[in-house]
Amino acid sequence: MTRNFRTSGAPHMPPQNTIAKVMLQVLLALVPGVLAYSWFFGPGILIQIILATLFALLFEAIILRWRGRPLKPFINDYSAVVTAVLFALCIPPLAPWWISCIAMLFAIVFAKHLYGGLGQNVFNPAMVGYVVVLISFPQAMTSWLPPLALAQQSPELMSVGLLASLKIIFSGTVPFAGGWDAITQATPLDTLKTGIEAGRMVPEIRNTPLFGDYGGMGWEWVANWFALGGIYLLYKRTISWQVPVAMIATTVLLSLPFWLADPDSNPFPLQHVFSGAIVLGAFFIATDPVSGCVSNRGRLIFGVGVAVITLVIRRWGGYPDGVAFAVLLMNMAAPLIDRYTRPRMYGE
Amino acid sequence: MMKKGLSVIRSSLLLGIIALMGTALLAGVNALTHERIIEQEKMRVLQQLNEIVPVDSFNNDLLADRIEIQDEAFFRHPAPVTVYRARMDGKAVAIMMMLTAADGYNGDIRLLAGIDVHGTVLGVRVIAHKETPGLGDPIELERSDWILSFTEKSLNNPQLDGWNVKRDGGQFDQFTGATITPRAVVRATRRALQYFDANTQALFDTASIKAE
Amino acid sequence: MSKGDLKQILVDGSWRQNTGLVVLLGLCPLLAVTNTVINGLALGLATMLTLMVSNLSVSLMRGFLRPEIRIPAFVLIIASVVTVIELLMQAFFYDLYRVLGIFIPLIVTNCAIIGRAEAFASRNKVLPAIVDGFATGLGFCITLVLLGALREIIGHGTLLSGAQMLLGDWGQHLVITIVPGHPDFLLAMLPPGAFFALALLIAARNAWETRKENTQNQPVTVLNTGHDPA
Amino acid sequence: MNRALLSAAEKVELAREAGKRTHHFHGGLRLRHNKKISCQDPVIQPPLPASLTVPLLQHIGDVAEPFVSAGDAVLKGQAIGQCQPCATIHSPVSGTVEAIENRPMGHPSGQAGPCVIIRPDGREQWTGLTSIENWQDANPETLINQLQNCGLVGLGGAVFPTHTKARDGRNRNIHTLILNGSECEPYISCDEMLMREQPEKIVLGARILRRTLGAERVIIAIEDQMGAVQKALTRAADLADCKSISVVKVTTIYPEGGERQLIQVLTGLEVPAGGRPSDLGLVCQNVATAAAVADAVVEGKPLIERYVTVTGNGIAHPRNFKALLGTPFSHLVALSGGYTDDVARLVVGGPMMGYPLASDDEPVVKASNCLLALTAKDIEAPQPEMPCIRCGECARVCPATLLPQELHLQVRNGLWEQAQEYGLSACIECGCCDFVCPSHIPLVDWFRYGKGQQRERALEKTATEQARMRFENREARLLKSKQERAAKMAARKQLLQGKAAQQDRIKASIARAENKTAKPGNDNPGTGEQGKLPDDT
Amino acid sequence: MLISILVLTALGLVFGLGLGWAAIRFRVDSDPLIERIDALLPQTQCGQCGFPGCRPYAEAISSDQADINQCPPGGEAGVKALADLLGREPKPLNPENGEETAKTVVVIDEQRCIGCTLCIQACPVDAIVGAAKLMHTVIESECTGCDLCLPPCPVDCIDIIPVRTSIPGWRSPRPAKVVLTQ
Amino acid sequence: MGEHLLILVSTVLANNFVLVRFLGLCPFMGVSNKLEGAIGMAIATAFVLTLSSVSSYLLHQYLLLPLKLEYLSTLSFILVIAVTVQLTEMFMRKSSPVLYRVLGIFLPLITSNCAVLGVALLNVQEQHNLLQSALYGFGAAAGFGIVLIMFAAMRERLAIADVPMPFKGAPIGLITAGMMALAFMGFKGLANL
Ligand SMILES: Cc1cc2nc3c(=O)[nH]c(=O)nc-3n(C[C@H](O)[C@H](O)[C@H](O)COP(=O)(O)O)c2cc1C
Ligand SMILES: Cc1cc2nc3c(=O)[nH]c(=O)nc-3n(C[C@H](O)[C@H](O)[C@H](O)COP(=O)(O)O)c2cc1C
Ligand SMILES: Cc1cc2nc3c(=O)[nH]c(=O)nc-3n(C[C@H](O)[C@H](O)[C@H](O)COP(=O)(O)O)c2cc1C
Ligand SMILES: Cc1cc2nc3c(=O)[nH]c(=O)nc-3n(C[C@H](O)[C@H](O)[C@H](O)CO)c2cc1C
Ligand code: SF4
Ligand code: SF4
Ligand code: SF4
Ligand code: SF4
Ligand code: FES
Repeated sequence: MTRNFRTSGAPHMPPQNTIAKVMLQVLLALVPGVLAYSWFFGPGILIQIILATLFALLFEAIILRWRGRPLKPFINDYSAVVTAVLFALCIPPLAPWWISCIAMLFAIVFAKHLYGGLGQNVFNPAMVGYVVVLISFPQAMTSWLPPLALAQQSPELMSVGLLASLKIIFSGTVPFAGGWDAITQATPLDTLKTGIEAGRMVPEIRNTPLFGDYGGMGWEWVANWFALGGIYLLYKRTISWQVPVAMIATTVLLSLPFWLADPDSNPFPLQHVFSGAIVLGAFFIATDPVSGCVSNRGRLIFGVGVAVITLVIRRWGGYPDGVAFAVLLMNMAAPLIDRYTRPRMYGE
Repeated sequence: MMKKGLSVIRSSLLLGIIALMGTALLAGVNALTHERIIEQEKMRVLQQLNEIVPVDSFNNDLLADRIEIQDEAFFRHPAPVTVYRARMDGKAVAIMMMLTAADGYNGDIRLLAGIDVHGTVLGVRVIAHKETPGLGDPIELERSDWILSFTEKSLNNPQLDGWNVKRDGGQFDQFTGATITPRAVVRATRRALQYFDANTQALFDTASIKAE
Repeated sequence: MSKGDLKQILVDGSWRQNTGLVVLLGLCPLLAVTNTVINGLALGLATMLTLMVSNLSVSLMRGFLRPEIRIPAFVLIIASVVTVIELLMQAFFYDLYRVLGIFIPLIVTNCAIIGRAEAFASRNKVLPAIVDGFATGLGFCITLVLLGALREIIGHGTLLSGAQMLLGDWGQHLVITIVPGHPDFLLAMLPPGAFFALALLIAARNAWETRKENTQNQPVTVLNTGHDPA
Repeated sequence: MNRALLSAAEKVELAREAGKRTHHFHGGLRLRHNKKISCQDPVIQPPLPASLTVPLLQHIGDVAEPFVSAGDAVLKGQAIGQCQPCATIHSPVSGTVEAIENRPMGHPSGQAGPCVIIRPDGREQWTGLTSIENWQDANPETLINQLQNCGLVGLGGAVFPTHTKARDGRNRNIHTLILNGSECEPYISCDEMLMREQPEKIVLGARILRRTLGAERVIIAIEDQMGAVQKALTRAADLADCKSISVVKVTTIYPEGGERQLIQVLTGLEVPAGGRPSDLGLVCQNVATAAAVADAVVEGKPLIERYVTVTGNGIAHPRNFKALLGTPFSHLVALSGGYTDDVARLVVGGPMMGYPLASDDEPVVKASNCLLALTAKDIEAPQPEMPCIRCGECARVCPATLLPQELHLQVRNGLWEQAQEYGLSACIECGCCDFVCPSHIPLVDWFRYGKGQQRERALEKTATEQARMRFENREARLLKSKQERAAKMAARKQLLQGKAAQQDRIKASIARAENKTAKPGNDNPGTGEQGKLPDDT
Repeated sequence: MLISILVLTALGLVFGLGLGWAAIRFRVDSDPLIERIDALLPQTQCGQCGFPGCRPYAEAISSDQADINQCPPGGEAGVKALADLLGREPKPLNPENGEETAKTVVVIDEQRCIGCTLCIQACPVDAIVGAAKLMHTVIESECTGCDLCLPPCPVDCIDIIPVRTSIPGWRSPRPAKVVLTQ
Repeated sequence: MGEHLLILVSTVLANNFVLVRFLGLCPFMGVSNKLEGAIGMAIATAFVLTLSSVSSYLLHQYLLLPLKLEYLSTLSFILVIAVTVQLTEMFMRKSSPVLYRVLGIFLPLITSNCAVLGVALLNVQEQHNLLQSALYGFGAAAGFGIVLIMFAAMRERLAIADVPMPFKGAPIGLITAGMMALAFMGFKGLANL
């Protein structure tokens, strides 16, 4: 009896893991942080996530069509969704809708598909989108909401509900008397930075209700929940430990001597970690496999680099937080780092 | 040997000749345009000054009639403040102070503040700044009219604590999301007024005219 | 030198071998001064003038130059021309001079100019050299203007703002508002926007050229998932 | 202690402690074992098939030259082909040679190659066998020759001629022989069955090989899931009263059966890149090889049969056979109850490293340890191939600590120098990277392709180098002969024109003197300077 | 004004002197580049590049006498390697020099060979053995496939054949392109 | 000390010559296809830039200023630069022919790297002293070199990426440069010079 069979190279057990599974894992890990975010700062963030996702998928579909690529496998891989969600988590919850639109245009079309699409981009798409809108529309991008609890306490601030959020995001106008000034406030990092530059002491600045136990009020908890998600990813081995550990450890170690030397004009190391985007960045953004380093040593360098640049920008630069820039700058350096950190091969 | 030496000399001669022709041309053009360029430079400063003080309200040579004051403690900035004095037939009309505010968001903001002899603001203009485009730049006249809100104000209009941005309890608007920049401009203008108030005499003193 | 040859030089210089879009020389002014059309135009004209004069002089001198001093000699000639232009601009277009700043003297180092001197003028007679200078300059100028227009429209929603600097006061009325109430899109004005705009311009040119080349050649829609070189 | 920094001698010293405790190697996978299904029934010897196809290439090396031609009668165990210095090919049965022709021959390429087709006469008549009864006293060289004559090759998959390895080992001061019984790929159970059923033979083979190599001791490495096997092997070793054999259990993790990985597990040392285990004083052989060695030396039986597992979800009754080389797989499949309905792919070897068969007509060869029939469900991929997202999974599992994601791009784009630098040649083609890649890139296929291309390039380079040398030699030779001819001609001429030449010379010197005086400005016309002039211009 | 002219002229003179001196002082004598170019050529020695062998072509490239796209046996890959070495843009092979073909060798039909030795003299790499009036043979492993021995053969007994591949010489194929259609 | 550090930080990061000030773009785009070439170019430029920054400062300070010939600065600077480059070129051709080949036409074109003349002119504009000029030149070259080398490493990756047809080559290179400029925006305000 002779039978003929289809052939194909070994191995003959196809991988069960898929790109979609990896991306869904990341999205799942973001859930606690996102919930905490909307708990502390209102439902605006959820609207932003939905908006950004829609725009991301729209641009992904358009550009795939233009490039003559099949839509289905690339839409279903959820990578665009990860990009969109991570971007949405970086912008003020009440940013007008076109912010997402422009950012996703740059993230998906420029940063991702002009480089060849999934897996080939050199820069982190979400961060490209974020930085583009940050430098183009600084006003919209610096109008942050205070934590709900604070807004409800203080007389001069209004808290913003779901309907109001929708209205603000889609009309771009504020339905309250007093305009933006009545609902927005500087972020803790910004307050700290401008405060220090105005010559005030850190303990004094931190005494304002905007601050919590170690980070910003509300922010520290959001960061905690993101960290939890990050640990889940670590456990699942979706991300490797090098980047988050290097990044957080460097942040602490580098800010420690400054703080010890002059606690009045330098924040406490933990405060650095738990304010701004360090935690989100360490677990979800700097770990982007595509635009990061491939070797373990390279990842360590990458994480250290992001932390150092972030602190430099926070301390001496013109922006209150520098995670996004730091990530892009290290993206730039990643191919070079990769060239010089090839791991030792077996027997070498 | 000979050949090599010759070629060296030949190259240098050629280069020399080209340099000679180029320089000759340049020297000629320079001679022709020199005067006009200096004139242009002067014009530019004058133009800025005239935006604040009407041309027909004075008849002295503004650029020549200027002094520099250095008072780091008061102005909170090491750069000297240039003061141009406008006079009508020798009578004091107004001064214009070119001063620098150090406390902008991204560093120094250079301002020109015109104050008439009674201590009323004739006008303020921002000459140079590094504030964030889109956030801090409404202090430029090209972007918004905000800077005009100083015109006609004086030290008692509003009262001293009114010389602040609204967020600090004062009278001047801040911009959404950016308080630092307007705060810096308001403070610098207030300082200019205060300095004028305290030193009116000295400021108009002809004895201190710098020899040009 | 026939008419056809001159036409060829014109087409080559201004389109086929366009310095900004194809040869990628002279990029610095191309990116630095093109936040408005007028800035671009002004620098483009200055560059064009320089190119013509320098090509002329280099062509005149082509017989004498020895290799080791060729480049210094070209550079000297170009620098003289540029300084003359700089002095004249300073005297007659002072505002423009201030806006363009260091990029006027830097016309000297616009690689395109020395490139043309080296590649063309030092090997050709005077007339073609001048035509080549004109063509190259024209191509460069057009690129500057296009880029300026792109950035100005996207960034400000206007065209020809600042025309008074080039044309005197009546230029003020030339400003065209393309998109009224345009919220400034700062990216287009900032350095990254300059790079992006030029990239888009070159890509558009590439797309145009390839389409021209193979109109009958239908692009294939089946493509690999990734990394295979075409 | 950083083992990577030790000197070569220190490493050899350390390697003597092999097996004392186990270590880890980088990466690897824990896979579902799936071995039980084929271990239920005892091994059987299948009845003779209607005809056997014996390929003339069953080892690493060149194709063997056949000694027989169509129509010849052959005896069981008779040598029918050989090439120096490869392994001999023997007839597995007695019968008639039907033909010598190109047939699909169980080669990974799926290509046809020269095979001897034998129709068995059913008498199973052996040819005269020469055994070495007193192997304990035999000269190792005799033993090695015996291995060569018996056609022994490594049965662990690489089919490298055993005598070559042994001969090399003798020159390299081998102290430890490692018997590889850690059959790490899923499904395959032939080595396990062999160790269960014939532990004595393995121990005997181990002792012979130890003597052949001059090694001090033997380690038999088995997986920790093979409980019964350890007992059997230890008992056999005790029976043989052999203290130098130890049985070591290693944790089951793929691809620990790979020689380099096994050595790392046993010694904590890595075989140097580009080197061989013998650099550490080790030699690694498969347990089945050892059993075959015992047969070859003690009984004089050449390698004509081997244990083969026929298994997989596509087989009705998976089991192990002791099959004659040349038996068509279809024969074995029929004896295993045939295929199930949804069978979709046939693989020789395991699911990780095996190669696919286009047809079950192909024969069992020395390398065939397993026939795996997979169902459509087994090989169905949940997603098509996508671009690499550089997730690094592949690098994490790579036992050679390579960066498969980078290698893949380099191979794909023909960046050969970079691929070399990134260790393409160190890839053991284990398939771990492939198995975990969420983008489903056929990484191993790319690496196989890349390695082939690199080998090709290396060959081309030597050929080029050779051509250059031959060209230059020829040029030099031609030049020389031309010069010689010219010199001869000149000599003849000179002889003829002796006088005239003398006059010429005088004329020339007068002219030179005149020249000198004619150039008054030049007061130092150094002769050297003038002599150089022609060169300068 | 006069000063300025003088100053710059003097500068020009000084620099010209310096440059002229340097041009002599740093003149390039030998060119190790030739070796590196030669190493990239296939050493087929076929002369299709228009030079009598690979090395002369390498010399020509190094002195800008020849372009990098004239060697058909080297093919596109060869051009690319040269372009990389020399920092130039790769370009397609010059069709005037011939086309890139599959690698071949030649065999001598021993029946027809009359032993004239003409082919031996033509072979640039001494790949043909034989003596006068005796049958000649090509050493297949040493033949570069340059075909230079073909024209001189008076009886046309030399045939071109593709390089024979054996199973041990088999190489894994390039994995198929995965095609995803819309 | 602090001020000198500030000059370096400013020229390398905040006001990076290539990405922020738009100087030296032609070699930036031209010599970045291969990492090797980029490193060579970076070194050559660092050498030429520092040298010419200093020499043009000296020229300006001790010749042009005393003689009131500032209008000749462009002309004389470019002459100094051309000569420096020419000497470097001849030296390199002699000592490293391969590097010389790799840098190809770009070595003489360092002359027309506007960064070089730009540094000389900016030194005058910003009234730097000798040390400051040297630092400024070196910082500019370091900033140029760093981004050039990183850019080259990225371009090696881009060369094998599936970039859409019209964007292959220069356009994607420019997009990348734009992204780099975007990232460098983060250094804004770092050194308020
Ligand atoms: C990137 C960035 C740039 C900024 N630039 C300015 C600026 O130029 N001028 C300014 O006053 N505030 C600027 N701000 C905002 C200040 O940090 C601070 O939030 C604000 O001045 C406080 O004003 P508020 O109380 O109105 O929010 C900037 C903020 C960010 C994040
Ligand atoms: C990934 C990989 C897995 C292997 N697995 C086994 C195995 O399970 N059992 C085995 O005996 N040889 C295995 N080998 C072959 C061994 O590396 C080695 O060649 C063999 O044990 C040497 O013995 P032999 O020459 O007797 O075949 C494997 C090789 C590789 C590369
Ligand atoms: C003397 C000698 C001993 C060898 N020993 C081993 C060995 O123990 N294990 C093994 O897998 N390969 C062994 N090899 C095989 C070579 O390392 C190599 O795999 C083989 O030559 C095939 O090379 P290729 O696949 O690169 O053509 C040996 C080769 C020689 C010549
Ligand atoms: C652990 C992890 C982190 C990721 N982080 C990012 C990110 O920061 N930004 C982003 O655009 N995409 C991110 N992605 C999604 C994906 O890698 C990204 O869309 C690719 O860069 C697109 O080619 C991430 C994916 C994973 C698995
Ligand atoms: S496992 Fe696959 S997708 Fe992940 S890095 Fe490796 S090759 Fe790329
Ligand atoms: S197949 Fe090669 S690259 Fe892949 S895991 Fe195995 S050794 Fe590493
Ligand atoms: S064409 Fe022939 S001779 Fe010329 S370089 Fe190529 S192989 Fe050598
Ligand atoms: S045998 Fe013929 S084809 Fe082969 S190398 Fe010699 S001349 Fe060339
Ligand atoms: S124009 Fe600046 S380097 Fe070419």
